[in-house]
Amino acid sequence: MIHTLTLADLTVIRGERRLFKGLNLELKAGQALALTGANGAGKTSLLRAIAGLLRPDAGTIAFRDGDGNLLDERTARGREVHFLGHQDALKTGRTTREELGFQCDWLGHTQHGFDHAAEAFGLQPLLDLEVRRLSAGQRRRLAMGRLIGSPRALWLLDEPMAPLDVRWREAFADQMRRHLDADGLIVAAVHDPLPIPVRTLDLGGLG
Amino acid sequence: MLDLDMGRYALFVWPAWGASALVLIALAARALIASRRWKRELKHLTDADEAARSQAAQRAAGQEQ
Amino acid sequence: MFGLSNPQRFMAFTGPLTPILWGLAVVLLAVGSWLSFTVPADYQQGETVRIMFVHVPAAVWGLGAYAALGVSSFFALVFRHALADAAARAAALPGAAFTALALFTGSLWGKPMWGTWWVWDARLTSVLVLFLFYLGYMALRASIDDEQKGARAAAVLGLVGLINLPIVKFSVDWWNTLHQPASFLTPGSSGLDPVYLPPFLTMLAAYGVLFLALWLTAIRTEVRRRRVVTLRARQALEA
Amino acid sequence: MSRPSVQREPRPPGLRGATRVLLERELDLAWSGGGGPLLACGFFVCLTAVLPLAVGGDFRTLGPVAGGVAWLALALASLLSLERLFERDLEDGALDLLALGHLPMEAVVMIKALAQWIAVGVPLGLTAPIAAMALGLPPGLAPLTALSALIGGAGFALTGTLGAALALGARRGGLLIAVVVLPLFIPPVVFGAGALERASSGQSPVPALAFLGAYVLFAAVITAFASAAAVRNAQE
Repeated sequence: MIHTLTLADLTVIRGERRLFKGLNLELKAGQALALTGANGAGKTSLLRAIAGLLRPDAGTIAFRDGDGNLLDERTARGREVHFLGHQDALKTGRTTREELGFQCDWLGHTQHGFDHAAEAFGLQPLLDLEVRRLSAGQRRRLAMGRLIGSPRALWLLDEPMAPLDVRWREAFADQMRRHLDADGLIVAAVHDPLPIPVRTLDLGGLG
Repeated sequence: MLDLDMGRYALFVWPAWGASALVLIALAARALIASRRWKRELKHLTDADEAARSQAAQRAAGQEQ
Repeated sequence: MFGLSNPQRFMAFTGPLTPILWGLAVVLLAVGSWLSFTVPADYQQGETVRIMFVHVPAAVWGLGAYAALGVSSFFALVFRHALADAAARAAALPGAAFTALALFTGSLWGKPMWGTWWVWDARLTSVLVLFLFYLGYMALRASIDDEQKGARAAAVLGLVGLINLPIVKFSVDWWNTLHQPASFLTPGSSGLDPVYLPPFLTMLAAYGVLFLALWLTAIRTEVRRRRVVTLRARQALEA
Repeated sequence: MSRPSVQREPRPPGLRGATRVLLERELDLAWSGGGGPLLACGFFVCLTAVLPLAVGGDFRTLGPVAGGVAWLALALASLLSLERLFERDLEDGALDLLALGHLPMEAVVMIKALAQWIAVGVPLGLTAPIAAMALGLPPGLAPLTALSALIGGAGFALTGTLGAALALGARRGGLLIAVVVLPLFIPPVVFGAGALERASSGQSPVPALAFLGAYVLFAAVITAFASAAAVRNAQE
C-alpha cells in the first residue's frame, strides 16, 4: 500500500522545451496536491511520469509503504495507482455495464466494487446504454467509477471535474474527502481550485 | 593492359559502372555538403554566442569601474 | 557506442579520422577500377565479369550497413544514446543506396548470362528483400512526426529487422531449393578465378571504407545539427 | 445515499482472470458491429475470386498456383484489421488504462495478438482450403491447407501486432503497417506455400510445417518485447 510519494530532482523535457526541472516533493497518506500552471506547463506530463506512462529525463519517483520501505515501481503502479486522463478510456460501441465491468475486472475490484461504483456516481439508469449515447459528464462519471470499484491508494487526476455539473462536483469532492480520510493520496491537475484542503504546486513558474 | 573495349557487352558493363559511379558520387556529395552546411551554421551560432558573452563581460567590467 | 558514447569524445576521435577515410576510399576506388579493367576478360562470361566488381561489394556493404543500423538501434534502445540513434539514421541511406545499386548491377549482369533482366534466384531475391527492409525502416522513420518517438520506433524496427534478417535469408534459400532444385552455378559465387581477386578485394575494401566515411560524416553532421537546434532553442528562450 | 464501505484490499483478478477479461473485450471489439469474421473472410474470398478473372479460369494455369495464391491472400487479409489493434486504444486513452493493470504491457500485447489470431486468423484458416480448392487445389490437400493456414495465421497475427505497435501514432498507419510488416511475412508465406507445394509433389510437408511452427515461436518472443517497447514509446 502506498503511504508516501517522493519526487526527487524530477526533470521532464518535451521536444526542446524543458517542462519542469529539479522538482522535489513528498506527499504523505491523506494529503492532496493540486497542480496549477498554464496549459502546456507540464501538469499532464508530471501526472503521466508518476503513473509510469512517461519516462522522466532525470530524477526519481519513489513509492514507500507505511513503514517507509521502498515499493517496487512496476507492481506499485500495477496495483496502487489510478490515472484518469483527459480521455475517458471508454469504448463507445460497448454498454456502460460492459465498460464499468471491464474497468473493475481489469484493475482488480473489491467484493461489490461494481455496485459501489455504480451507486457512487449514479450510473444505475445508464448501465444498459451504449457509451456513445452518454453525455460528456456521464462518461466522466463512468470513467471515475474505476476509482471506487477498484480502490487504489494513489489517484492521479487530470482536470477531473471539467465536464461535471455542480451536483456531481460536490459528489466527487465527497469521494475525494472519503479517499483522503482512508489514507489515500491525490495528485490532481486543475484549473479552478479543488473544494478540498490541498497543497498547491504551481508548474507555471518552474518551467 | 587497360582494356576499355567491352565489345558486345558494352551495353551492360558501362551502365553498371556508370550507375555505380553516379550513386557513389551523389551519396558523397550529399554527405559532404550537409556536413559543411551544419559546420558553418554551428560556427555562426557559436561566434554570435561568444560575441554576446564578451559584450556582456565588457558591460559588467564597465559597471565595476 | 563502443565507448564513444559521449558526443565530445566521439567528435574528437572521428575528427581527424574522417578525412583519412575519404582519402583512402578515393584511392581504393581508383586503384580498384583500374585493376578491374586491366584483368583479362573471363573466357565464359566475357567482359561482363567486370560488373561483378561493382555488384558484389554493393550487395555485401548493403548488408553491412544494415548490420551497422541494427547494432546502432540496439544501443539506441538499450542504452538510450542519442549518438546511437544518429548512427542508425546515418547508416540507412547509404545502405539502401548500395542495395539498390546491387539490384541494378545484378540485373545488368544477369541479362547477358540468363537472357532476362531479373531472375528469382536466391541471391538476387535476398538482396531485393534486404531492400524491402530498408524501405520499411525509412517509411517508418518518415511517417512519425515526433522526432524522439520516431527515433525509438525506428530503433525497435531496426533491431527486429536485424534479428529477422537471417530467418528471412534462410527462408529465401529454402524457397530457392524448393523451386529450382538444380541450383546452377550462380555467377561469382565459388569458382572465382584467382586472377580476379586483386580487383575484387580492392573494390570490396573501397566500398567498405567509403561506407565508413559516409557513415561517420553523417553522424558528425547530425551531432552538429542537434547542437545548432539546442543553441537556437536556448537563444529563443533568452530572447 | 448509504455510505459504501470502502474495502481496502481489492481482490486482484489474478493472471488468468485479467487475461480472460482483456481477451473477451478484444474479441468483442474485433467482432463488434456484427461484422465479425465475415469481413476478413469476405476480403479473402474477393481476393481469390479476382485471380481467375485476371488470368483466366483454366485450371491448368490456376491449379499449380492455387496454394500459393491462397497463402498470399491469407497474408494480405491478416493485414486488414491490424490498425484497429492499438490506434483506437491510443486515441481514446484505453492504452493508459491497459498499462496500469496487473499484467505488464508484454502480456497485454500478446493477448491482443491472440485475440487477433482468434478473430481473424482462425476464420481465414478455415476459409483458406475452400478458396484454394476453388482455384483448383486438389481436395486431398484441403486439411493440410487449413492446418498450415492456422499455424501461419498465428505468425501473421504476432508479427502483425508488432507492425501495428510500431506504426502507432504515425500518419497513414494502415499502409505503413503493410510496408513494415510484409518483409517479415516472407518466412510464413514461403514455408506455408512450400508445405502445400511439397505435399502436392508427393514429398512430406512436415519439415515445412516445422519451420512454420518455429517461426511462430520466434515471432512470439520478438513480438512480446518489441511491441511492448513500441507501445510504451508511443504512449509517452
